[in-house]
Amino acid sequence: MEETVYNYKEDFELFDDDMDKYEYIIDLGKKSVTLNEADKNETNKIKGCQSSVWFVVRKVDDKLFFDTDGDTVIVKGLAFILAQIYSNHTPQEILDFDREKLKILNLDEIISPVRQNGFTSMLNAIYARAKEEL
Amino acid sequence: MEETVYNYKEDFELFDDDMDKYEYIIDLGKKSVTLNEADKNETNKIKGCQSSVWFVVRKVDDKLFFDTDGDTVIVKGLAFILAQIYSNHTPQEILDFDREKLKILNLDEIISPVRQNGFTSMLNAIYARAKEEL
Amino acid sequence: MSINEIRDDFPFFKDNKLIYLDSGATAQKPQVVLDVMHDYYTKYCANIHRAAHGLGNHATKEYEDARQKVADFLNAKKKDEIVFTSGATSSINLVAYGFVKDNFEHVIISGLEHHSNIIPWQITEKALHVIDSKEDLSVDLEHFKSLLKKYPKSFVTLTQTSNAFGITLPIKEMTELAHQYGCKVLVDAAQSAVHTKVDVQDLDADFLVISAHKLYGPTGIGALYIKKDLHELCKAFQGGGGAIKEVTYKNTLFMPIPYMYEAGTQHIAGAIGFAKALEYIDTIGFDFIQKHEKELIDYAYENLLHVKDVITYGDTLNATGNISFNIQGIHHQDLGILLDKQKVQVRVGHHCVQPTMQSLGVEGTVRISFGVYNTVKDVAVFFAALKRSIEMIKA
Amino acid sequence: MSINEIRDDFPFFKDNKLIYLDSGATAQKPQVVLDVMHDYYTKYCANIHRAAHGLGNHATKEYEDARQKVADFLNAKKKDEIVFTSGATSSINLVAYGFVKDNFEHVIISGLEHHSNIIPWQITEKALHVIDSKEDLSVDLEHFKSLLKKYPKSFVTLTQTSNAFGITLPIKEMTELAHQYGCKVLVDAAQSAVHTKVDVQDLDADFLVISAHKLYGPTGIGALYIKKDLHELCKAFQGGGGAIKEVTYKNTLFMPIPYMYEAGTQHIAGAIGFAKALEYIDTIGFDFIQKHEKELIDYAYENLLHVKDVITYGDTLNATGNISFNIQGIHHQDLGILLDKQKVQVRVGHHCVQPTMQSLGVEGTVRISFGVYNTVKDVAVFFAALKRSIEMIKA
Ligand SMILES: Cc1ncc(COP(=O)(O)O)c(C=O)c1O
Ligand SMILES: Cc1ncc(COP(=O)(O)O)c(C=O)c1O
Repeated sequence: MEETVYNYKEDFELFDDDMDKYEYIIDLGKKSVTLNEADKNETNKIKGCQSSVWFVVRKVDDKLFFDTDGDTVIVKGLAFILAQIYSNHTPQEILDFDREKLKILNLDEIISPVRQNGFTSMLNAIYARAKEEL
Repeated sequence: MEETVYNYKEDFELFDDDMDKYEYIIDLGKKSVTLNEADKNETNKIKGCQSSVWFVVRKVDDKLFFDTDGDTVIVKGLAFILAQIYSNHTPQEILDFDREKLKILNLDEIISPVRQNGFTSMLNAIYARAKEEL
Repeated sequence: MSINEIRDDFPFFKDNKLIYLDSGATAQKPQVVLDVMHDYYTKYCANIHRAAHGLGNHATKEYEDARQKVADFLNAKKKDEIVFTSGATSSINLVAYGFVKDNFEHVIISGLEHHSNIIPWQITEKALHVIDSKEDLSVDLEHFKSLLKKYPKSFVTLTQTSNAFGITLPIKEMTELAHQYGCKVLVDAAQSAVHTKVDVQDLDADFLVISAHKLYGPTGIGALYIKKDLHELCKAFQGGGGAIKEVTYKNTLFMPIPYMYEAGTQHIAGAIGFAKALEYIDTIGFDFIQKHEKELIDYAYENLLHVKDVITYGDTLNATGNISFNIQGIHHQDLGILLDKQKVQVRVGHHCVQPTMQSLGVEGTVRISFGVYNTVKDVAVFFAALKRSIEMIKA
Repeated sequence: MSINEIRDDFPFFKDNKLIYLDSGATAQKPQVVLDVMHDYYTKYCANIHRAAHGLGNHATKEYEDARQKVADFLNAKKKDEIVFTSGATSSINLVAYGFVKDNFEHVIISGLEHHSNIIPWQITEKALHVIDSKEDLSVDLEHFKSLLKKYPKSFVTLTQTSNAFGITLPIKEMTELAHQYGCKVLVDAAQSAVHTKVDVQDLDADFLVISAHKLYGPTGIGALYIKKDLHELCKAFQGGGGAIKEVTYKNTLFMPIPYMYEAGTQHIAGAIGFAKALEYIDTIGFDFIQKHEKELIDYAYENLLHVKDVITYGDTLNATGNISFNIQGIHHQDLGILLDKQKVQVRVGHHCVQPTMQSLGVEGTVRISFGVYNTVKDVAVFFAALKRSIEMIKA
């Protein structure tokens, strides 16, 4: 997971202009899978976000995979980044990974933090699901 | 009435120090008659003062005379001044006297004006009684 | 007077390079407002009404003069028709608890009300009746009449200008109608009073609410106008110091309105700043304000027409103070984020009118709202940034 | 740290030559408090919580940090136990309407309560039970116990320090007793929090209220602590924007506390200034404050003993923050006026505790109250002025 984080960090560092970073995230948002309507249900919805975001978890062998979708393309891009970081790992690996390590990406500043921090909600959801699947 | 006002104005002007003026008013308060308890009733009490003040009206021939009393000696002194100004006049004379003419004495600044202006209440009472007695 | 001169009155615009198009949420404050509050805090800071000392009298005088200023601004007959509150929301809640709760069963509102003019009626358990809006979001006056017929002697409460769509209701006409049916009327002028002259006598409002912070004034203070005739029918709401004539453990004798409704230490600095803000508006004058803001709206409207896939709501050309829109296929939150990154501050979301959004079938909109300090250039920068945002998302 | 250094922090003392002995009514404000409010108004003025733009986030962060600061100051476990209100009075009213109204029939208070802790219980029509005071004005704990026995599971609400007589109640002990009888306890720390460390966990208070303006902070803002366990039992009070998850015309889903109780635009500048005032107190520290204020009280007490015909109330020597007295045969209002003329600002009157005054058989008193900026010299000047006043009246 740490490697993926560092890869994103390198990607982000290429951008002189903040707007280019957003272009990149929007791009990721568009490229990422779109869930079918049935999966966009209350169970998969992340609570505490301003717009709607869904995380679907698949388990293949021992490993978890996250498919994400969202109403807004920027949040969707952000969700995609998280999915990339955390997918293809066992629940235990996920739980062992210190979320503080994400700080270097400053992802929480992408979607402006309002009262309920959408970014934290997504992260919480990932760790919660990993725990369930232990 | 105007003459009495001017006499007081002259008296006040003798004082260099504000405190001397208060000494004078306190003196008047002490010198002024003290009403008997029976007269200190709700009818004679002035509404809208922070402390208790009473005005008793006597009619002698055509003229009104005001006897005053109060809980606090400064207000009592102030009431006494008003009584001196307005006593010994017919109701019509009182009603004809423009209360604006008192302004030169700055009496309303003696007792600090709080929400309900005690000084105005006393004046209102005088004019109201004069009207009744017409 | 030029807009540049006006902008110079606002320190906010000296310190940063942001394009501020969110005055509908809260307006920036001119230096004079900050100065009078500073004066209170540094020169004659004291509690009011209760003190017998010079400082306290000075503060009391300024506070009561502020009340007079609000009365004059709204053309109230008497200053004791003005109660200071902590804002429009608390003004409406005061009316709900102090007047409507025990006197009415039915409350009639428009379809454009802010949450602050919906939830208090739910909390006090009134039957809520919503006037239909027409296609263009204007009120359906025929439906209003039918509600009045069905529920005469009810409480009618209406926003003068919609904070989300800039639509202005024909308040005077509606108040007259409501009175014909024995209703009492509250006017929510939180959004309108900064854009148009609000005259409580002309509107014949029974209650009217405003917030200082939307009127170039400080936070934490607002006012409630209560028509004198109704004072007798109003009951105590919050209890505390300063609001009373006499207290025993058995019983409390309240002061008359406004004091009955001003329990506890008031926002003295706020009242003083509020009055100064209203004076500031007076010196500019509504003629100037309306002419200038109309120019901004016209310019924005014209530009908006040329934005591809734009969706507007209601009669945008005649909007007061704010314009709301969406872009087909783009989430308003995405636009909000990208505009922010380009240093343009607008508001996106439901603007506290969720029921209206529901009836339009949307979750929210992008809203730009104006203060007198905004320039045509602000609007131009906004549209350039909007264009770039749309391109980024649609690319 | 010297008092002169502290005085220099307060612009009020630069601008005038008054002796201010009325901090119990409202305290003066240090420059740092005014500065942070000025910063908000000029650098990042925006509405909070609802905005998706940078300004709004900045304001929201400062506002929520202020909440954290209040929580730390009171040693609350969590910041969401702190609700911002417009002052101690509105905090108490909030508890009356949002918690006590539907859950209790009986309310027990001390004999020293401020009107703000009496009238809300009358308005919400609770049966009021008053704990006897002893000769020295301390609470009669035996009588308290008998009331608890008679009315278990009632609501107990107590001032920590009497604003009129400086008497401090054994809150911790009383709270423990009350809890044994299944009661919930509100502590009115409006007067105490500026003089002593208030720790909600140590006191085990269920609710606790404070006002910023008595804590060297701005007007129009206060806080209410609500113990987390009780959040579920609290009902919505005032409704409006910002307090909700979802609104339909049928129904409203509220946010959790504190947001449920912060409807409408909040006093953002006030919250920020409030937090700074608490920080200011922290930098001075309660050790220093208590030592210094004890010195003032001791000195005042000593002087008072030598005033002819003086009448004091309760244990003046151990008073907290304020001392009340009368002079036999002289009306307190006369003293207030004459002291004012000598540029000494004290408070005379009933101090919003009329029922207590009634039980003492007086109409009011002269009260001197202290802030950390007061000096022994202030007290000396006061006594000189008092002496002159008495002489003038008795002459
Ligand atoms: C003990 C006590 N409780 C409550 C209050 C009310 O505080 P506020 O006026 O700030 O609402 C005061 C202030 O006078 C007080 O001293
Ligand atoms: C139309 C309208 N009503 C009421 C309010 C509530 O005002 P405040 O938040 O100042 O209480 C607002 C502010 O958003 C508004 O725009």
